[in-house]
Amino acid sequence: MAGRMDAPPTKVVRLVQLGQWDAAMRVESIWQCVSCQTCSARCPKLVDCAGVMDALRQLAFERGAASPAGRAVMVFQRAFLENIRRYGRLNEIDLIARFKGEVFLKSRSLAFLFRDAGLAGQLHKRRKLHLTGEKVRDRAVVERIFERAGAGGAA
Amino acid sequence: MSGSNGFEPKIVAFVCNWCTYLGADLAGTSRLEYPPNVRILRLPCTGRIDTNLVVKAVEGGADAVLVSGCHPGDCHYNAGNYHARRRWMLFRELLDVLGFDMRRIHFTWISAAEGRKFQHVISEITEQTRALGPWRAYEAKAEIDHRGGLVGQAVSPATGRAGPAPALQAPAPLAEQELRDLARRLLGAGDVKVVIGYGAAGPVFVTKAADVERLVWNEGCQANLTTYLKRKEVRALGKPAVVVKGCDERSLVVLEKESQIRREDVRVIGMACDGMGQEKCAACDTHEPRFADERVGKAGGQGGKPAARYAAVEAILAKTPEERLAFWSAEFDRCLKCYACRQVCPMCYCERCIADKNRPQAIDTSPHRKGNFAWHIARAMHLAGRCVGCDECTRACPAGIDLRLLNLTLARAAETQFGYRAGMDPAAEPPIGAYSLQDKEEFIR
Amino acid sequence: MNFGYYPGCALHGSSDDYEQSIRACLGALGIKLEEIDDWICCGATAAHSLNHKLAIALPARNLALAQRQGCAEMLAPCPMCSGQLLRAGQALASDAALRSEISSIVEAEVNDGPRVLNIIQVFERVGLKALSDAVTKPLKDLKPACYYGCLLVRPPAVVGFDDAEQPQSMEAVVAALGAKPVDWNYKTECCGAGMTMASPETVLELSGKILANAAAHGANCLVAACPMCHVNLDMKQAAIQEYSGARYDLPVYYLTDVVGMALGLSASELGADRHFVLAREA
Amino acid sequence: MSARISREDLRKLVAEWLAAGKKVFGPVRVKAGLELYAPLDSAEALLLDGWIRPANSIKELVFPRHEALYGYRILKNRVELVDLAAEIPEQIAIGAHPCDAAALAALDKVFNWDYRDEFYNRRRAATTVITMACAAHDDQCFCTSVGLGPEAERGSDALLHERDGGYEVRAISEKGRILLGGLAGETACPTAQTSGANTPPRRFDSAQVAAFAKEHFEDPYWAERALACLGCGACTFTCPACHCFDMVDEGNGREGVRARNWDACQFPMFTLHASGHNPRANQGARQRQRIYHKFVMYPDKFGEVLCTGCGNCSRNCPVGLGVLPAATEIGNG
Amino acid sequence: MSRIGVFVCWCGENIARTVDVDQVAEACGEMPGVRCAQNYKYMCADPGQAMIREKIASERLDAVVVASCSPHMHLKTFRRAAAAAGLNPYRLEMANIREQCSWVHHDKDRATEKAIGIVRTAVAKVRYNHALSPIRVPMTRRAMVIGGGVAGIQAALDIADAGYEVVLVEREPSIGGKMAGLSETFPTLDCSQCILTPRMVEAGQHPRIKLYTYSELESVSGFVGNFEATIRKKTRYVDMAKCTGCGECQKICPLKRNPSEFDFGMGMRPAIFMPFPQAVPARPVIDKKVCAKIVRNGCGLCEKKCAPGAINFKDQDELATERVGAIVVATGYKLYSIGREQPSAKTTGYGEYGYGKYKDVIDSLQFERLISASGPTNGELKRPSDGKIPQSVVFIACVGSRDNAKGLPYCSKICCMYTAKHTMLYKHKVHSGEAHVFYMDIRAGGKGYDEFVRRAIEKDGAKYYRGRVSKITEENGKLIVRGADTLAGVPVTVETDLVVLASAMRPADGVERLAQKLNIGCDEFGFLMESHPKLRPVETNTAGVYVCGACQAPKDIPESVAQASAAASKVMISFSASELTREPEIARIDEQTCAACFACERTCPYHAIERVELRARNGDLIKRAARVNQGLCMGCGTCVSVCPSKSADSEGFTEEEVYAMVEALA
Repeated sequence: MAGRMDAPPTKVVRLVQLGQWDAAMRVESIWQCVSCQTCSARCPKLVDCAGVMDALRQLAFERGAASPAGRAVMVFQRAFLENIRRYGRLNEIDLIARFKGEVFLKSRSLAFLFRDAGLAGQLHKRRKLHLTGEKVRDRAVVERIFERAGAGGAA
Repeated sequence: MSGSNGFEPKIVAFVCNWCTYLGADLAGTSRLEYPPNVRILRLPCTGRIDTNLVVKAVEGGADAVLVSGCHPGDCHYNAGNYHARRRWMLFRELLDVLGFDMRRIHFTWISAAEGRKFQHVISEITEQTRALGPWRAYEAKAEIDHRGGLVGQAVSPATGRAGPAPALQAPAPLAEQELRDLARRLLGAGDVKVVIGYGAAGPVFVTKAADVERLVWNEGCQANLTTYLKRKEVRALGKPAVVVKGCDERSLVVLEKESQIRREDVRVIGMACDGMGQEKCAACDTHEPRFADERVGKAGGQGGKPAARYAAVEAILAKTPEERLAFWSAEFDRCLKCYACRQVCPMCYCERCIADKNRPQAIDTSPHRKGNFAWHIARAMHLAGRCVGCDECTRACPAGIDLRLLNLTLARAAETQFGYRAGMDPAAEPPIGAYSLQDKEEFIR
Repeated sequence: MNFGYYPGCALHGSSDDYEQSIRACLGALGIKLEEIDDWICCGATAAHSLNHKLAIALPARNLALAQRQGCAEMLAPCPMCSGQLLRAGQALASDAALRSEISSIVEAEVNDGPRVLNIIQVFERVGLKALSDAVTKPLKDLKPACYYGCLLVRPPAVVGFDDAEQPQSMEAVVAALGAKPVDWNYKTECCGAGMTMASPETVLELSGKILANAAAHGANCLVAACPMCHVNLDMKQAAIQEYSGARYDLPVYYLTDVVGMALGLSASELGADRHFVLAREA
Repeated sequence: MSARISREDLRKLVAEWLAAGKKVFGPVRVKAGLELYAPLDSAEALLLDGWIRPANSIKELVFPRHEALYGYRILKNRVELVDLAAEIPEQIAIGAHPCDAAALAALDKVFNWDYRDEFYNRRRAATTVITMACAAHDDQCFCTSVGLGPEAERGSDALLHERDGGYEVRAISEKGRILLGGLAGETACPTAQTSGANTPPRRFDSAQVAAFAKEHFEDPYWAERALACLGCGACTFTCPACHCFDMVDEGNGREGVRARNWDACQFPMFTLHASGHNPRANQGARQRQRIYHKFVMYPDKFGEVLCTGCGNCSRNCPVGLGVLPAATEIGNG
Repeated sequence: MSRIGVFVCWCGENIARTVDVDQVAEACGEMPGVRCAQNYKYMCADPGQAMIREKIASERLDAVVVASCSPHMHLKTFRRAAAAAGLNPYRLEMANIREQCSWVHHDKDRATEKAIGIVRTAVAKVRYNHALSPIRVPMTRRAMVIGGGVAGIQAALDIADAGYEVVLVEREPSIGGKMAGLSETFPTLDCSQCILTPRMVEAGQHPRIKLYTYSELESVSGFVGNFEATIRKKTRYVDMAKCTGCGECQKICPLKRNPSEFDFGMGMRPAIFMPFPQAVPARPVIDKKVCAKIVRNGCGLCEKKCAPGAINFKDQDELATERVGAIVVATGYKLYSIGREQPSAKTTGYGEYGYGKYKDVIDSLQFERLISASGPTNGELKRPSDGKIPQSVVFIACVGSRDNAKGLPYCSKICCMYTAKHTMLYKHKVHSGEAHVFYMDIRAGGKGYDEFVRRAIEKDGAKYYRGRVSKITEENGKLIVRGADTLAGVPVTVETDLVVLASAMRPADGVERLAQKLNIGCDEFGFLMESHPKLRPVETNTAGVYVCGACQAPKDIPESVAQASAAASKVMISFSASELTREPEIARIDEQTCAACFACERTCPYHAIERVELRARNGDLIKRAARVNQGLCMGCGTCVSVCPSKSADSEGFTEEEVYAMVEALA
């Protein structure tokens, strides 16, 4: 991934070493990181680069400092968590609807809204489209877990 | 200059020749002033500084003791300080349970370059001790909480001193018959010359197949018979078979490790046991013998609660140091120096006990309080990492001193600090005689 | 042989073909799966990106449920899930304070959770020899590129499985089926994973490279063990081909598909007929 | 004519003695299952029932386990002795058993035979022994086999008999009379003269024990009998009549004390010569010595056995040995 | 009663200013056992010493205490003076009233009181001091050197040239070590073999060097001055005496394609082989794992061909015994073997570089052989896979070194230099080629070293990237190296023909076992421990055993050679007398009271405890006991502390002495 990044992981880690948190959390790379863990696995000095990326994303999320391009990622992940908070398990249709809807509201991009829409039919054909997602029985406990973990208002 | 009360503490410092002594010399060459209350005793290495010496200094009226040597990795003799560190860890646990004032026993690493550190350490210890006042370690009022005491005392039915707690489950008569048959077979075949077992009134030494009916197996079989393996009168009888329970068997592991027996020279008859109603039985996890050559019976009971193994230690640690010292003073004041604890212990096999060595007399022979503290401290330290918890010392003590608590203290330290339980794993390295670079030293300045 | 079973959201969602495959294949091997009752989502990337505590709490809840259910070993076929479960388990094992905090958060005592297994480890439990003996239709013509992706082997400290850089365990399984795995270079490269939705171009580019390398090394299919990888390589294959202009038409199987086929199960029994790229009839 | 005292009054009496600065020793319960003779810090501590026999004896009153005899100072080229003699306060043993009291009579002979031991005698003179006749016995009691009984008077200054929730009190010696004054009667309690449930059966004939010991001095019996013996001093130290001691100097090179401590014939070191030779080379010889001393040597010299049948040696032996099992074996013909 | 003399020193004003020396002397005069107590201005000066000697004679003193400075300052001085007066020197003690009293206190009364206390402890102790005599240990003036690389050869030649016999043990068939296989050496680029082979020949022919090649140390017993080494001579199947080294056997051997150990698998050798043409001794050895005669009783051509009849298939391992007084360990290093074997189980080593998978990914020593004029390609650089001359080579530094995650945290020290050398040698051979270097830092401390690296970059045009390589893949015969250029902040991909990994240096195989045999220490990576990193860099904590070369830490040739000469000179110092005198202040064990628990044996840092059996005249075993080996014991006294019966005691600090001191404080 590093090739596509505005700042390679070394630079992100360097910023963190220097305590320049604000700069670090505004770097695009943290949103491009796909958490493949390769950097962590290869670092000779045991730096958990992927973990650093996680931490920065979390920081950016808390401070509302996500870069413009990172917003989509963030919106998706927030939608994901909200989805789990509500159902306990992932409800794909609901997730996609919320995600697309939210991005559309912000970007007004119809192309984005309908991209992949063609897949729906194909998924349906393959019996992979589940319009009613699963829910766990004890949803209240999920709600409480989110509450206690400080993620009550996940979305 | 001196405190308002005019009290000048006496500080005894045991230091190694190569680091701390030179550090003290450097403080001198650098003219770094410190209070003159300290007396420095030079030994080659912290490895040489026996814990008995510290006790002797306290007996002699030291108000605080410092033991100091080379930093880890700097020992002139490679590893003397590592060995010392490990002993100190155990020693401190013991003194703490005895209620000694731990604010007066100090350990440091001071290198030859740390004259300033030496100055600071001595100044601090002197001031701190001045504030504490004189150390009256042996003047505590002997006190025992009569309402139940600290730990209940289960007393042997063999000695009849008190009614024992009932055994968890009466040993099966079947096992007794099986044991006798086995003994008859072993003696008859000439495999062994003597079977050391339990009799109706105490240990019996069966040398003839015809006498096997003398062997019993009942809830009175508390003794750890492995102690007889050290006695020359018994050794003279020829190859023994010894009847053990799972707990007693652990002493064989230690004895073999310490070259006292060769396993092939002893036939071990292991008795499955559901408990003999002793305190130790509550936390027993060795109902079944593990290493025995012959096994008799099968334990029906369930395992003890290992969590409760050290409950007694934790109970006494919940008391204040003053209460602990008062308790032990009362306990030791009853000590007669009859040495039943030593004689009955399978691990006390020295031909000449340190208590019987009189040049020098490291431990006063008199059964007064100092002499009794010194004896029981030395004994506990000698059993550190070796005691298998058979509690024979407690059972044998005619004065009812709670000796098991001392041994448990160090067994607990050995398990928590070094992950070692004596006699459990023949392959495990005993904690004394070994060391680890990772040994804890947060108590060392 | 019994295992606890944590399917995870994907296998109960659009990747239910994977679950179908797992159940059919393991069933044929006589393995029983005991699904964790009322399991919840592991939190996936979103939790560990956004809330560290949640990233431990969600898997911890599942570990606690599994423990309550008395299961000693638990299959979590999705590497994302198994990674999250393993990571949480390790964090809890090493920190008593955290353990008590999380226990109260998730309203269940977490002590020694079950050992979490991936699908390859389940086959290793069966034994390659036993597996090979059970084969009725050796897959002689199959030249798969075994694709591990990221999370099956990384981070090594968490998953502790196979060699993180040159893994061989999946090859060993398919070889036991009579197939001839190809040696290739991209078996642990990332497919784009969680970016399927958020950054589709990333997926097209990364997954494209994987398909290209597999094809270049003579593979006639890919074998994967991750629902997300499967989505990116299979469902998106058409888009990838459009994006890159190359044609691969490589069927992407789950590991359980190929094992099942070798055991004589049909594609429809395994759900392999529900993939996007279907095998050309030989 | 005997007198009676209630339990309450007995405690009151003890409290008076304590208040008067007298040292009072009596049975106390140290912990569950362990009774010892010990100094009473209050009259309430005195244990009046629920026990058979304390695990120690009252010999400590007159022959302490550790006694500093005198001090010394080392000067440049000579040694100076320091008198440590302190006033011995009046001390009273109350509730001791006849087997304890009788032992004091035996010790009196040892410490006043060829040499009058001033340390012993000072303590003995200050001591009054108020014995309590036994109300019960256990399997280890055998006073009747050594010429004593649950109401024996030897060594006692006064004797209490438990009766009807109180005690019959009888003075035996002048000391007892002085201490108890009008409380004590002069005659034996007639009702207590019977050998009832408190009397242990006769287990052996001590003359036969002596005869066997003399005739079988070199017999392998002793070695076999002693196999279980571990060589500790539990038997001798808890025996009311054993009285061997060791002399030690304790000090620091400049000053110190010379003291005597109890010693035990069961210790291998007891007879170890400086040369390394040990005339009692094995535990059999040491066990034999204990029987021999009690049943042969002491009687030869003083005309009575040095055993009062209290059974403490067997009770305290960790391995079930002691006088009783041995004497039962050899003292029944 | 003792007759102790106490001598209180003023040290000019140093002591007398703060301590009332008259009062001290007076107080000492009253202490038990003190015969006379005097004070004097400078006890260490001649008149002071004369006073001590005079009093020892006139007062017939049997012990002396000098109250002055630290024993570390003058104990030897005063003990010599006492000895001169006929008093056993160990009957003299010092009381340190200067460094530990007058110099650190101001209050004269209290300082004086403390000084009296200090002297009192010394007086109490000296009463019990034993009269001791130095322990004399015979010195076998003969050395053993383990390892025949450049360090071992240097040490052996130095010691032999000084006139002592040397036993040189090498486990490979030839001496020469790693250096014999190197191409050229930095920073001078002189030919490695050209400088080493003459030294090898010299060692091989030296009248005082006894060579054991293809041999390993089996065991060592004894102690300094008196080691007995057992050496296993491995089966060679060639009679060294009969063989002329003609080489006919190698020519006729049909099994020629066995990977050459000397070439690190880059070349092939027959089943009967000399590792390289200049081998010393120039005698072949048969590889029993491949030889057809040995494996399946076939072939036997060499035996038939050998004119002198030197081939002996019945040959067996032999054990030889050598008595030596000193041992030098020079076992050298090996490389971190990427992807195959790791220093600890928790590391997984560099699968991403494809070493062992891609033939054209090789390590630095393999590259040395490929580029060496005497190598398998005769100096022509051909890559292993297809023999093509690589037009581009990527060098990766720090493979294993400085890698906490999957390698070793330490710096291997020489890789920066040899990598620069490699780029130069490559560029000199393939002028049009491109040399790429990925590095973390350049460490080139040394004479002419940094200049050398700059030359590689500036003159020979090697491209240096500061960054790590993430992954290497192979595509169509090219290696795709993906890495980072952290200075530019961009990822870099290089298509190349050959990759050379500068693998970390690790101690040679089996060094831990060897260390155990010799009772010397290893650090956590297996490098042998020196006694002191600065002041005793070639000594170990076992007297008489020395270390040099890369077995102690990564180092280059000049350093190894310098250290070898240092070790040799230490050996020669110990050989300067026929007896070794050791301080008698060591441990002893009372065998009568010893309970034979051997706690001391487990604890002794010097393995100085021996087990002995005490037997009666008729041979019956009386008892077992521990005994101190006087040659090994260093006198730390750790055994005393662990001895439950205190049967162990330490001379100079006996239990009696120490307790007397503690009691004197009461």
